[in-house]
Amino acid sequence: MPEPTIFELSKPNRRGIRYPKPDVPEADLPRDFLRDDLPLPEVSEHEVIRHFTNISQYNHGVDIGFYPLGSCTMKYNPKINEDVARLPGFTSIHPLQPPETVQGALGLMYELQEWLAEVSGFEAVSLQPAAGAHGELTGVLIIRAYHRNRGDEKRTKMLIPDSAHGTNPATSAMSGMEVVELPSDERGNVDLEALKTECDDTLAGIMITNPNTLGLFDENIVEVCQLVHDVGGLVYGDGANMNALLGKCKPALTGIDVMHFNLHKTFSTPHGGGGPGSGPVGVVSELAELLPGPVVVRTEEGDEETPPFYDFHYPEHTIGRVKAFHGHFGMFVRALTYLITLGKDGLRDVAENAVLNANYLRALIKDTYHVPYDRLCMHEFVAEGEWEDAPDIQALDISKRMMDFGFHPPTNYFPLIVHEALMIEPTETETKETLDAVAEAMLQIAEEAHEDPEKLKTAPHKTPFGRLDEVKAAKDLILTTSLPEDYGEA
Amino acid sequence: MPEPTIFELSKPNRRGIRYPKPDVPEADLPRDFLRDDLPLPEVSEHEVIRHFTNISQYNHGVDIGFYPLGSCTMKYNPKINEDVARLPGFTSIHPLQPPETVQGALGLMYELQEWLAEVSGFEAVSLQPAAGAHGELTGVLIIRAYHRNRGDEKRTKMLIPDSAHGTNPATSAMSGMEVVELPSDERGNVDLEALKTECDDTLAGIMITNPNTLGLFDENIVEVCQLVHDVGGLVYGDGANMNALLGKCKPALTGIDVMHFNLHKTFSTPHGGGGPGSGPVGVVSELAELLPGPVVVRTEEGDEETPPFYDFHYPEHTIGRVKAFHGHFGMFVRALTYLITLGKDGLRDVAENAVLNANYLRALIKDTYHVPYDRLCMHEFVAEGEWEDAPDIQALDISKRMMDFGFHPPTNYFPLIVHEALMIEPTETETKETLDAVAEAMLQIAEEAHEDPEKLKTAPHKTPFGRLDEVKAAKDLILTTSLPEDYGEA
Amino acid sequence: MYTPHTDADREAMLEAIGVDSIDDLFHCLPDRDLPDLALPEGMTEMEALDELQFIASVNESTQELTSFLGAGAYNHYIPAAVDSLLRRGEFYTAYTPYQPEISQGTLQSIFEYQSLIAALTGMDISNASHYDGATAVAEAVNMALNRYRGRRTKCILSPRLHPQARETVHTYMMGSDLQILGEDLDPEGDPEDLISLIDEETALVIVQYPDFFGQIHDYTALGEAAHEAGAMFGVHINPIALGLLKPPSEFGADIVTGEGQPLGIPLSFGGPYLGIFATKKEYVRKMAGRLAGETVDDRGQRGYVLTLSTREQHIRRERATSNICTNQGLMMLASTIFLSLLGKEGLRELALLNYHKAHYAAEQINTIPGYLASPGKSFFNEFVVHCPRPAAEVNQMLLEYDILGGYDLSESYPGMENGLLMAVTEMNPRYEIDYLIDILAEESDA
Amino acid sequence: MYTPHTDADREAMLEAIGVDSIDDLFHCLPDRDLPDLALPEGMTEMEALDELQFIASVNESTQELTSFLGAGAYNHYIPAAVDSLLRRGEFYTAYTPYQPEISQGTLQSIFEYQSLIAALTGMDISNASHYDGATAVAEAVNMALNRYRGRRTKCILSPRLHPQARETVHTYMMGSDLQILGEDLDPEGDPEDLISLIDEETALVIVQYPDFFGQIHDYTALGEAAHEAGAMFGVHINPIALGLLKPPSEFGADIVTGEGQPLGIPLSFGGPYLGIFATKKEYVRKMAGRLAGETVDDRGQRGYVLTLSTREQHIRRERATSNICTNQGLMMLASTIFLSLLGKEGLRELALLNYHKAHYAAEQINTIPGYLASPGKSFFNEFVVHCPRPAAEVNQMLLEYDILGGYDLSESYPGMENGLLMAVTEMNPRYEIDYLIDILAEESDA
Ligand SMILES: Cc1ncc(COP(=O)(O)O)c(C=O)c1O
Ligand SMILES: Cc1ncc(COP(=O)(O)O)c(C=O)c1O
Repeated sequence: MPEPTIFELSKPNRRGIRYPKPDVPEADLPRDFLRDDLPLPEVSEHEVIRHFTNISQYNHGVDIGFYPLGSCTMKYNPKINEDVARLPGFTSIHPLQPPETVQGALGLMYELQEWLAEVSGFEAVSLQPAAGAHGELTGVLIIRAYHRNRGDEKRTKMLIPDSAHGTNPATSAMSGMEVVELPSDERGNVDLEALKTECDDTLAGIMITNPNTLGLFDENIVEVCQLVHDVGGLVYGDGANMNALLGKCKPALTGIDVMHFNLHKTFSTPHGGGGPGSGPVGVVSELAELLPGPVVVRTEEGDEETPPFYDFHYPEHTIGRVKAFHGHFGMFVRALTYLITLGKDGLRDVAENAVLNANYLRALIKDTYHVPYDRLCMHEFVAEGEWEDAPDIQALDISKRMMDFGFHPPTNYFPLIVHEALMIEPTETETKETLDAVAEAMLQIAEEAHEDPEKLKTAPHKTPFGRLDEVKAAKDLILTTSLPEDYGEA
Repeated sequence: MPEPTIFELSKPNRRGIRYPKPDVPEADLPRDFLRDDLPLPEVSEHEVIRHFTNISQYNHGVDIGFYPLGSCTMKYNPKINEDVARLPGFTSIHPLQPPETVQGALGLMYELQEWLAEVSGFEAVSLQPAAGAHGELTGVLIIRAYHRNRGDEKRTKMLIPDSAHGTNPATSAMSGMEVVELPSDERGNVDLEALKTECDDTLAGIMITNPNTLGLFDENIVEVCQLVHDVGGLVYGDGANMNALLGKCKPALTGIDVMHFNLHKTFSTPHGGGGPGSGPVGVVSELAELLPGPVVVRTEEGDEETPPFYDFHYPEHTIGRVKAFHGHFGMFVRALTYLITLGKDGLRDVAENAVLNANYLRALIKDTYHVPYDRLCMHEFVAEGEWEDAPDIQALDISKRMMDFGFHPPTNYFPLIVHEALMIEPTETETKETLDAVAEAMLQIAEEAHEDPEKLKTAPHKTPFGRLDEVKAAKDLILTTSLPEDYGEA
Repeated sequence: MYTPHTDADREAMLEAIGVDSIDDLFHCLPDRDLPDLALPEGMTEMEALDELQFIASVNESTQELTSFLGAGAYNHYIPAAVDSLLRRGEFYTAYTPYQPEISQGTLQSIFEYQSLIAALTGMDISNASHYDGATAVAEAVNMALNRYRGRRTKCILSPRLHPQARETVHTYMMGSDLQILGEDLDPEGDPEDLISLIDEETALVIVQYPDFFGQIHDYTALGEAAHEAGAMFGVHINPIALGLLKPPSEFGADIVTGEGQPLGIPLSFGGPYLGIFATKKEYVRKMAGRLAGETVDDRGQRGYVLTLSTREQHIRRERATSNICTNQGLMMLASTIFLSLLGKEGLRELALLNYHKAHYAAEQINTIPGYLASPGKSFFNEFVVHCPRPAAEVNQMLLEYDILGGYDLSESYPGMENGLLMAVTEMNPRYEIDYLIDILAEESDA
Repeated sequence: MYTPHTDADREAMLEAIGVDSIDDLFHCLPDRDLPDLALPEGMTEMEALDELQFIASVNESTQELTSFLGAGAYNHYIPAAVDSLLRRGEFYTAYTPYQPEISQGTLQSIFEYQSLIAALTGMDISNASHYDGATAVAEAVNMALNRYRGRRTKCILSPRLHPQARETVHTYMMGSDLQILGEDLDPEGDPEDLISLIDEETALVIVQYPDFFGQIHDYTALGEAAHEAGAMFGVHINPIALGLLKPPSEFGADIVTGEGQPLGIPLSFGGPYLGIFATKKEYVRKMAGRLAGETVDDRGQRGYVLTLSTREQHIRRERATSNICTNQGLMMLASTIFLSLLGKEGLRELALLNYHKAHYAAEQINTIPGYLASPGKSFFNEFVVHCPRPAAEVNQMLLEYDILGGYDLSESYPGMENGLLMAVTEMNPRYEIDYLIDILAEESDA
C-alpha cells in the first residue's frame, strides 16, 4: 500500500509544532512584502511520525541487509559515531564563533587532518570539500592553479582512463579542462602506450582511481605517475577506493599529487540516503599552499599546563573556498571517532578483510558469472551480468531478482568498459555466512536466468514495490505535487 | 522470511563490543567459583543491529498505524519526551545519591505528585508503583492496612464488578482478600441492588473502574461510593481510564478513596512493547500516611534567592515499599514533560477529543456491529464481534482481518460480559480520516463475514506472518533456545 | 497539543454522533461544573525542553561526580547500539504482543531474552520480566507459597539479601500469614547460619549471590539443607557477576531472581529497571509473568506467541499466579541487545574488569590506617569498608571532593555505623580510585 | 573492531580463493613493506566516547553562550520529531536511490522535498539538494553559463550576496572566462545600483533576499532589467523568511537558491547544511543534481524514481550539467520533516517571532548612545549595527559576558570596521536581548 504524500495528508489548521507567543512588543510588518499564500501542508506531529516511519520501511539500508553497491563502500555505520556527533558541544556551535570558544572543534579538525595525512602519505589536507566530486573539483582546480601560477596556461588536457567514474570527466569539464580518455590494457591497467602518446606539454595531468573501478590495483601506478610527472603534469587520485589500501599502501608514495578521501565510504560516515558526504583533499607539499581555506593549524604547541591552541589558516595561494564555512563538520566527528576506535591495526584490518571478502565472493561466483581480467581483486570486483545462452537477461534483471533474496543489488552498468557490469563491493563488515548466502542466491539466479528467465524479467516479486516505469517518469515529468485546488474549502 | 534467532547467528569469537584492558594489577580469581561455560551467543555489532532492526519491522506500533487496543490508551508518544528522558542529568543519577545532589530529580517528582493530585482531586500521591497492577496492589494493601490499623481484622471482602479487568480480582487475591463479583445492570452500571446486599461489616471495599471497561461512566458512582462508605468500606478506583476524565471530573470528588494512574496510558509514556509502565497511587487525606515510601516532600519553601529544598519522606504508617528505590523515574520525566506541554487546557482537550473520537467511531459502525448498552460512551466502547447470520465468525476473525488493512485490532474477549467483545479505544491523537478509514474497513469486513467468511477465517493475509498456532506452542512448550550441541567444533 | 482535529472535523463528527456539542458527550458526569484545573497553561515544546534541561542540570550526575555507589544499582557502560535500537518506534510504541501476527519483533526478543537468561543462570526457563529485582523476589515467595498451597508458611531471607527486596517481600505478604525468618541474624555471619532455621514449614530460602555486601559464597550446603527439608531454594543474582562466576543452578537453585539493571539499563534515579525471574521447567505453570513460546504460523513459518496465559490474570483472574500485567518490556529488550553484543567473551571480560578494579580499590584502601576493606572474603565488584568513623561522615567528607563514596550500611543495618559499601565498575578508571585513596589517606592523616 | 571474521572463517576463505595468506592478496602493491602507520592503537567504544565527550566539552556552545551570530547560519529550534526520524537506519544507512523498488522511502521524501521547496519559493521545480547555499549559487552561475552556451560571459553578484557564496563562485569559475561584476559596488547602496551593470553579455544577476545585512528589498525593477537584457535573474533566500515574505517568484526569479540550514539542521560548526536550488520548469534539463519524478510500478502502484539522469555525470560524463553525485540527502530529509511539522501556520508563526524579536532588539539598541541599528530599512531577523567603535572590540567585550555579539562586517567589507551584523531568533528569549542591551549601555557609559 503506497503511502499518501504529505500534501495529501494535509488539512487546514493542523499543526505539528507550535512556537511561543512573542515575549516582545510586536513590530509593524513590512506590508509591501507580505506573502498572501503559503501553500504548505498542515499535519500533526503524530501524522508526520507515522508518515516518515512508514515510508522509511520501504528502504533497504546497511542496517537492513547486505548492500554491495560497488564503488560506494557501504560498510557498517557504527552507532557510537551517531551519538557522539549529537553531543551539544558539537551540534550547537556556530561556524563563525571566535576560535578561543571552539578549541575542541578546531582540535578535532586538526587531528583529522593529521590522521588522513598519515594514512595517505600526503603533506597537507583540507577538510572543506563536501563530497567526493567536490573534492575532485577542488583537486583539479588546484592542478589548474599550479600550472597557472607557473605561467603555464596551455596545460588544459586532462587524461581520464575509460574505467573512471563519471564524476572524473564531469569535474574536469567543469574546471575548464579538456578531457582525453585513456584505454585500459588487457590486465585492467592504464594502457601505458596510449598514455605515452598523450604525454606532452599541454598535459595538465591525469585523474586516476587506484584501485580502479574494476577493483584492480594498477600494477604500473608508479610508472604512470612518473610518465606524467616527466612531462610536467600532475596526478590526481580519486580516493573512492581507499578502503582497500588502509595501512597497506600510501597513495602519495606511489606518485599521486592530490587526492580526495570519501569519509562517507572509507571512514564509515553514513550515506544518509544520498548524502551528506565529505570529501577532504590531501596534497603533496608543493601544492599545500594552494588548498582551499581555511585549514586548521596549531599555532601554539601547548605543554603540561596549557593546552595547545588551534586556529584557522588561509594557505598563501589558496584557490579560495569551495563552499561556505569549513566543511561537513558533523562528518568529521564521526570519522575521527571511527579512526581512533580502529587505530593503526584496526585500519589495516579493514583493508585486509575488505579485500578478503571481495576475493572470496569473487571466487564463489566466478565460474558462473564471467569476471573479466583474471586477477586477484582488491576490495571489489566487476562481473558480467549476461550469458550468451540466456539472451534476454541483462544485469538489471539479475539485480532486481537479488532483491527477492533480501540483498541490495550491486552497482549496475558501471564501469562502462565491462558489459552489463555488476560491480560488487561487499566491504569488510559482512560475515562469511552472508557472503555464502549471496553466492548461493546468485548461483540460483543464474540458473533461473537460463531456465525461467521470466522470473528475472518480472522481478522483484517480494518487495513492496515492483519495477517502476522510468520511461513514464521521464516523459510525464511530474516533479512536484501540491495542495489540491479546492484545499480548505469545506 | 523469519529471522534466525540470535543464537543461530552466533559464531565463536565474534564480538559486538569490547572493553578496555584492566588499568590495574590483576587480582587472584576465586578459583572455586569460576564458571567453565557461558553459552551466550557471539555476534558482531553489525549483526546485532541488523537482527533487531529487521525483527522490529514485524511489529505494529503507534508510530506505524492505528492501535485501538481498548483499555490501553495507545495514544501518540511525543518525541520530545524521549529526548528529555535521555538527558544525562536524568539517566546518570544513582537512586541512592544524597538529596542535595539530586534536587532536580526530587523537584521533578514533587511536581509530578502535585500535578497528579490536582488532576484527580487526591490529597497525596506516591509515585513508586511500577505499573497499573502494581498500583492496584499498593492501593488494596493500603485499604487492608487501613482496616487493620483500626483493629478491623474481619474486613477482607472485596467487591469487584463483573466488567473489571483481570488485574482487579488477581490483585485482591494476592492481597489476601476474598473476591466477590458484582453484576452490572442493564445500563452497564454497577448493579445497586446487588451491591447493597454485599454491604456489611466484612466489607473491605470495592474496586471500581470509572469509566468502566465498557467505556461507560457509572451513572451511580456517587451512590456506589456512598453505600460502601456507609458500611465502613473504602473505594478503590482503577484509573486506567482516566484519559476520559482529564479536566472534566476529579475521581476523588466522586467518592473514590484511592486510585492508581497509568502514566503509560493517560500521560503518554510509551508502552515499550509491554512495559515499563508506571502506576502512581493517589489517596484521600485519611490514607496519606499509609502510602508506600518514600514520597517526595518540600522541606524548605525557597524564595527569590534560595531554591526550595526537596527530600524523601516515609509516611508515618507506610505499608512499606512495593519495590526497590523510588519508582520508574524515567517515566516520570516523560509524564511531566507531557503534562507541562499540555497544561490545563490541553488536558481537557485530551479528554474531550478522546471521547469525541470514540463516540464518532461508535456512531459509524454501530448499525453493523452490535454495541450493547445504547448510551453515549466515554473514551472507548465495546462492540460485539458476531452475527447470528454469520455463525462461523468470531471476534478474533474480525481482528485478524483488520490487520490486512494496516490496523491493529481492538482488545478481544474483554470485558467478559460482552459476547465476542471488540473493545475499541481510538484515543485523541487519531484523525477523523483515520477513523473514517477504520469504519470503512470494519464495514467491509462485516460484509465479508457474511459473504466470504473464509477470508476472515484465514486472515491475516497481508502481514509478514499468518495465524500462529497457539495450541502447539502451549503443547510443545519450547520456551528457550540455545547454542547447538556442536557449537565451536570446527 | 497532540490532538489533530480541526473545527470542521469536530462539527462533522458531532453531527454524525447526533449531539450538538462536546459538552453533550459529558452529560453523564456528576459534577458538570468542575472548575478549571489549578494548573498552568501549556508550554510549547521548545519551552518544555528548556525547562526540563534546566531541571536536569540541577542534578549532579555520575558524569560530574566520581561514584562508588552500588548497593543494587550499578554504573555500567551502555553500548551505543542498545539505545539506537530502543529508539525504534516499532519497539517502543507497541504494547504487549497479544496479536502475534503483527508483534513478532517483540515476541522474538522475548524468546531470545528467555533463552539468554536461561543460559546465564543455568536454569531451564525464564519469564519475560518482573518490575525489578525486589518484586521478582516477592514473586518468588509468592510462587513458593502457591506451590505448597498454604501447607508451608515460612520463608527464610538471608540478612544479606538486598534490604529493599526484603522490605518489598514484607509489603507484598502483608495480607498473608507468612512468617519471615532469618533477617535478624548477624549480617556478618555465614550463610550456613540460616540452616538452623529451616524446617518442614519452610517454603523457600533466599540468598543473594554475590550478596548485598558483594561477597561470594558457596551455597551448596544451604541449598541441600533446603531441599532436604522439602523447601525451595532461591538465589538472587547480579547478572554481570555470572560472566565470571558459576551459575546458581550449580547450588541447586529452584528459583533465580535478579536485578537486571546492570545489563544495559541506565541508573535513571532508580527505574525503570528489570526483574529477572528464572526457574526449573517443572514450575512453569506456577510461575508468574508473560512467557513466549515457539510455534509455527499457517504458512509454515517459525514464529512465537505468548503462551500458558492460563496462569495469568486476564484469564484466570483471582486464581492467577500473580496480578502482573504490564512488565518491563523495553528494559528486557535492552538487556537482550546488551547480552547479544557482549556474548560469551564480552560478559566475562566485563566481569573480570569489575573484579580486578574492585580488588585493586580494596587493596589500596587497606593500606590506609584505620580502614579495612572486606577482610578475607571473596567478593565481586563491591565490598564493605570498615571506616574509622561513621560512614555517613566519610561520605559527607568525600562529597566535598565530588565523590559519591558508597552506601552507608547503617541505613539498613543499625549496628554497622562505620560500614561503607563501595562498588567499583569499568566506569571507574584507575585515576578515580587513586584519587579516592589519596583523599582518604589525607583525611585520615589530618 | 567492526570486522566479524573468526580465524576459522579466514582460513576457509583463503582456501576458497586459493591463496595461502592475506598477504598474498596484496602482492600487487608496489611497496610491500610499508611501515606501520604512525598512529595510536585503537580504543574501545567507551574510551572513544570519553575522549569525544571531553573534546565536545572544550567547546563553548550556544547552549552556554548567548548568541546573536547569524551571517548565514542560524540558531533555530529543531523539533524533536526531526531527529527521531533521521535516526532511523532505513534512512541514514541507505544511499542514493538507484534501485527504486527498495528505495521508496528516500524517493518519496525527495519528491515531497521538491514539492515543499516549490511551494515555499513559488518556483516550478526544485532539485534534490546541493551541498550548501554557497555551492547552490555557484551551480546557478554554472547553469546560466550553460544555458547561453558561452554566448554570455558576465555575471553580476550583489555586494550583499553572502561573501562566502561569492567567494565560492569565484573558485568554481576559476577555469572559465566568466567576468564577475557588482561586488565592489557600495555595500550600503541600493539594489538598483546593479542595473547599470547589466548588458547583453550578462548571463545572470544574483541578489539575496533578505540580503546579507538582513534587509528586505523589492527586486521587481532589477528582475525586469535583467530580463530585458535577456539575462536570468537569481535570488538567494533564507527559507524561514519566506514564511512571512512574498516568494522570489514574484520578483520574476528564474533561479532561487538558498541555504537550507535554518530548516531543522543544527549549526554543527558549519555543516553539513543544505543547498536549495529551484527554478522554472523550462530549465529542468539544464539544472544540476538529482531529481525524483512520479511514476507507477508494474503492479499499478504509484511510486517515484530518479529521473532525467541524462543530465548527470554518471550518464553524460564530461557533458553533464555538473559533477555533483552525493548530495545532502539526510539534510534534505530533515528539512522535509521540519517543513511538514511547521506547515503553513507554523512557518509563518516562526518567521513572525523572528521578525518581532529582531525588531525589538534593534529598537532597544537604538536607545543606546552611539549605536545605530539598521536605520530606516526593512529587515527580517538580522540587522547591521553601526557601533561607536570597531565591531571586533565590541565582540571581544561582549564575549567577556558570554555573549556572541555578531558578525564583524569588516571581515568581508573592509570599509565597515564598526559594522556588526546581529541575528535574533526564537532561541533568544527577551531576557537575553535585555541583557545584551544592559551591557552595551553600561559599557557605552563607561
Ligand atoms: C570512483 C568514484 N569517484 C568519485 C565518486 C564521487 O563521490 P561523491 O559521490 O562523494 O561525490 C564516486 C561516488 O560514488 C566514486 O565511486
Ligand atoms: C482497566 C485496567 N486495569 C488495570 C490494568 C493493569 O495495568 P498495568 O498493565 O499497567 O499493570 C489494565 C491494563 O491493561 C487495565 O486495562
